[in-house]
Amino acid sequence: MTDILLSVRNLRVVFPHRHGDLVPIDDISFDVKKGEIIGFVGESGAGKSMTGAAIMGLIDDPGMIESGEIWLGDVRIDQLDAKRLIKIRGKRISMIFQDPLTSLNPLKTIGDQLVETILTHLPVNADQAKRKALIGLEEVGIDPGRFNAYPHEFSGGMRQRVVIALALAAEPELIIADEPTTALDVSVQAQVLELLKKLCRERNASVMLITHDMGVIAETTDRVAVLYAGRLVEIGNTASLLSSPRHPYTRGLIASTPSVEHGDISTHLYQIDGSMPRLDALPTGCSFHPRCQDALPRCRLRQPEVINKSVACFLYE
Amino acid sequence: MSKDKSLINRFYKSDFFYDFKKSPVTIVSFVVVLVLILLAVFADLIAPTDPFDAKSLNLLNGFTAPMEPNAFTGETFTLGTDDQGRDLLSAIIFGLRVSLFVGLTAVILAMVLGVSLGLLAGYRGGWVDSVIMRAADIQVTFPSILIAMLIFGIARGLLPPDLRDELAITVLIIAIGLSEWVPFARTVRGTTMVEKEKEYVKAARLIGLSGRQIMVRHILPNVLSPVLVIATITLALAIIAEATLSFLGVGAPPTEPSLGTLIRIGQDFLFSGEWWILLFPAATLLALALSVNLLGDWLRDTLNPRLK
Amino acid sequence: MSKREFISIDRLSQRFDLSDPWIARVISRRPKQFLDAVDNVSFNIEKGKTYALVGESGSGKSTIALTAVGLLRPTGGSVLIDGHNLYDRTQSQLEHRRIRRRLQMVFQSPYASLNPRWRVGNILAEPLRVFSLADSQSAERRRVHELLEQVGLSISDAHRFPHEFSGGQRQRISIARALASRPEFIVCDEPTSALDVSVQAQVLNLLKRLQNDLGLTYLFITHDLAVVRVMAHRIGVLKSGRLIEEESTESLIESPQSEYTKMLIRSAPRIGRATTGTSFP
Amino acid sequence: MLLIILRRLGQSFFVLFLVALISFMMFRYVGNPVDNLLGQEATVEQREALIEALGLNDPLFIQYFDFVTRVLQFDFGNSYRGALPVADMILERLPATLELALVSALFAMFFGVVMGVFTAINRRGITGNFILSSSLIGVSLPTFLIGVLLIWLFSVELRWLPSFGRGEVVELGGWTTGFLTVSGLKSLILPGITLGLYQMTLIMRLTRAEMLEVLRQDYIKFARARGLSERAVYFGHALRNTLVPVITVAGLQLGSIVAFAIITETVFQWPGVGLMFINAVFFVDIPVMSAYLLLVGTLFVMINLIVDLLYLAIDPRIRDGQLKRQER
Repeated sequence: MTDILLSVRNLRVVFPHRHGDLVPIDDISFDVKKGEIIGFVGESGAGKSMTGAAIMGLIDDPGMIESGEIWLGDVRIDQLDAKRLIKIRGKRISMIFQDPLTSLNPLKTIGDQLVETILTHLPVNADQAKRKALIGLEEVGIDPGRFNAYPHEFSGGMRQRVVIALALAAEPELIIADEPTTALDVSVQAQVLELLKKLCRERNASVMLITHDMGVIAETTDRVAVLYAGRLVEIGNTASLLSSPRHPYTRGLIASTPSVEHGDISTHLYQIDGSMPRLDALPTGCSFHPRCQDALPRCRLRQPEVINKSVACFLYE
Repeated sequence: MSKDKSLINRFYKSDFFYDFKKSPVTIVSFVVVLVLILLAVFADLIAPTDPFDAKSLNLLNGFTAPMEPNAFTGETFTLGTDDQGRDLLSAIIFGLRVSLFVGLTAVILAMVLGVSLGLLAGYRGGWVDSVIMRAADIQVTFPSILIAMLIFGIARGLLPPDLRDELAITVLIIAIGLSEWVPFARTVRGTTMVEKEKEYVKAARLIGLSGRQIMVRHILPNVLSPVLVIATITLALAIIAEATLSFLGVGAPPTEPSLGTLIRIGQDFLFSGEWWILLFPAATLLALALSVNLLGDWLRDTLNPRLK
Repeated sequence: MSKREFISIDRLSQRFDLSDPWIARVISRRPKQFLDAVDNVSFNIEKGKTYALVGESGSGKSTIALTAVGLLRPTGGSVLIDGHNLYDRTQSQLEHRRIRRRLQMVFQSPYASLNPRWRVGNILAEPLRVFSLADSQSAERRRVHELLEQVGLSISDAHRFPHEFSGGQRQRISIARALASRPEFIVCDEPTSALDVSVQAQVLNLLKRLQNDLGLTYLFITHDLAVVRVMAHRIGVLKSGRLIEEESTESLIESPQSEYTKMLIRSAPRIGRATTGTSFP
Repeated sequence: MLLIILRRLGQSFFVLFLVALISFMMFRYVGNPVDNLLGQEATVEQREALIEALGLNDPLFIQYFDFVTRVLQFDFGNSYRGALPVADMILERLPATLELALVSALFAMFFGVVMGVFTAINRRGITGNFILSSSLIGVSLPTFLIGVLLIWLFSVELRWLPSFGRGEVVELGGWTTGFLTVSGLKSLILPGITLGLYQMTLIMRLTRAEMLEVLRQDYIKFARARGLSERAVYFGHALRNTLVPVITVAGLQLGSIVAFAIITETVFQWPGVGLMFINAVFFVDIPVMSAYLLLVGTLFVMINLIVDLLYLAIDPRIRDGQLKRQER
């Protein structure tokens, strides 16, 4: 299996807490293939951002990876020491955060931040780094003449382009984009996603796109993983998963998303009652069973496993 | 009442109490502060002698070392005596009372002033805000100890000499209180400006509540936790300021010696070998200030979980 | 104007003065600078209907929302509620109170819209007390319970604090508070944009049910055209403070006239467009 | 940019105007200048002559104007005690205070920032936590007590350093300095530490808090995610952003060192302006008090101005006047 870039096996992240441990990620496994765009969708608190942070080794204190393995190619990266982790971060895996306003150091010019990143990872001298930085800016559609501008001199969409240029500067193989367009207007969002997609396809880089928006998933990704309360509930090819979702949660999620294409004032939206449980009050068995219309008696007792690398639900056993 | 019970229950279950139990340093400092406050409140009952009663003083008892019988009278004093033969333990307990009383009242004064002005500045904005905050800006450029000294000096100039000693404590309280209102006002203003933009305040305006009602009923409860933290830290500052002023001779009068006054007296004897006259009051002052500071530090960390 | 026009926004303008202080202007020789957050906007809402204002950030939609409920005096134009001018300075205190009772608002953030130090029961009872709508403690309690049930919460929730609820539940409390004074007109300012999709549907359905049951009139502010499609009778598209297009929902979305509206509809992400599977083996 | 500087200058003048007003009010209304100058036994004629000479019958506005004019000519009147010109007293004592303040400020700034950064980076380390806990003792110990204890230890018990005074000083064109003699330098050590210790703990705690706050920001996370080394993250990104707020507060703290010197000067019998002031407060010597207030006020305003300009140099957002209205 040489076309697999990243492989996550039975990942479990734990935050020690006085009323017992909180488990924001529980037993998640998936692969990212070379060059694909894989989406991670779920509600806030489902564990999608935490998955990205775990891969980057950026989980906040006091959280930690309790068990599981993360492999990048043939390197296991979940247990690396700080020194070797730095060789991976930015060089082989890079990350884009939600808020372009706070992602950039306000006291340094965008040029400085780009050059600094390039010099850290690539064997080039300062001149070459600057030349590379200018090309990088041009690629994301920013006038290279603004090399010496500070972040606050850009609009939100432009700033996110700078962030993308920074993330791509060292030509990483995988980019984790955590809600990269949530803070932007719809029209800007479309452009930024298109840009990200184009640049990654050109470099044959893989993207993990973390979002809560099914529409963004549909328009951008090749495959999609659906998370619920820290568990992977369904994963598959985007087109087929969206057209024929299997897990009751995925079905509900898609059905309850209003569409600009149909419906009118008399439309009653499909709704999933209740809300996702908090991490300190997870139900027994399948976390979704209290909200599930098709729940079986055993759903309350046991956690369903992911079957055939596709869906975690007893209905499909 | 069931409501009271639930309040106590909520307290026991709260993170606040949990954090408290988990921090031995905090428990110790809390106990120290509590004991010192009790000593101060019940000074008349606890202190072995009345240090202000000139009749009970025996000059022969002067400079008695702690726990050693006096060479002339054979009396023993737990913490020794000063040059006047005054029992140091009693002097410390009564000094503690003066220090704590001045500190607490000064903080309350500063708090009432600062919170009201801060709320007003934050909620009203515009020129009200400008005037109050400029005044604060100007005042903080001058250290509070200097402000306190100036107020003290001015008050001495305005008061007739025979009233100076009598009103010294009041002047001290006002001087320290007026010099410490700025941190309260700044914090409350900042929080108020954040809170007033929140939608629950808009909802309150929507049903036509007046600015005063919104400030007192809606915003005030939400700014209290930072105020508590500042009050604690300011208490330590006020106690130290009082000691400093008294040490410099411009604070508590000799008739009502505070811990600072005692240290000033003891300073001269430290170098000649009578260490206890300085060290015991100093240790008490340090224990008090340190415990209050530790409590303040803990409070800040607990009420502001991001800093943990 | 026909009688059915319950809310009438007439040539509304909101101009903010962003100029530097005069001394700075003198030095830099710059004229005064103004921002026209809302520029000459007029529209009407029929009783019992929903009018949606759609726009991106900075379009002025939230400014109009605040103006429409009486929280922000406009610099030009008027807001008429059932024939009463909301910003008429000659009105008596009593008249003003009477109009206020009939307007309410549901806010965007489920976190900031409820006072964290107040119990839910008190939050819901406050409008009742201010407008003297309950003669006794027990009447007040009955009304609070009624409100909780109306939005799908339970009576025991009155004793709890906001932080004990999920985002969706909090938004229900916010709606219950808006209903407390029995208003006729409610401005909903992005009421679901901070919620997760599965909860958004619950809140939207609730708002629709309440409109049917109570005959409420809504001004619905949002950036999400998909939400508008199922919520609004009429839509106005705002851009930089101007109303650039206004139509009934269906005709606006199916056959938009302005380029801007077309662009907005085009860039709205949609699930049905999942075609990338073919481009990748 | 020019605008901001101008505005700051305007504010500074306003503050000075206010300080002068307070000084004037003190001068005019606290106590009775006539009584103070002549004593109780003066005749009515003498009193009236003095009132006329002092211009106390003029309108207040004129009096204030006269006051400011005199102050600008460095004329603060005569001390009530000793009847020396206040300006001379200040000039004679100012070098002592300024040298002491400079030494303490450098001490506080250097160790404060270094230890603050150290404790922020080694948040879980034992050394870091030890420094942090001891710093609380530093905040809880009143300055005068620190001084007394230092004297006891290093002067009385160990006899290493002098316990009072400036030691030998060298005169350099009207300025007396202790920097050029061994005994002068030795005399500076204890008072310098005493005065600087409290400021140092404050600066250290502030630096630590700001650094921790900065380390939580997204751009630090993003810098880490780009694989920058810890060194680059801490010193290339975090330190600079930490120093912006630290400089403001530390600057003001350092300004207050001059005023805090009152205490240290009392303990060490340091012949500076602070010692002069405390005596003035004690004897209600209003001209000295108001002159001191003006002096310290001017000093603070100047420090404030310098801090503001430094701020402008560091933060590009302020340079563009954009910090207030950030777009979202």
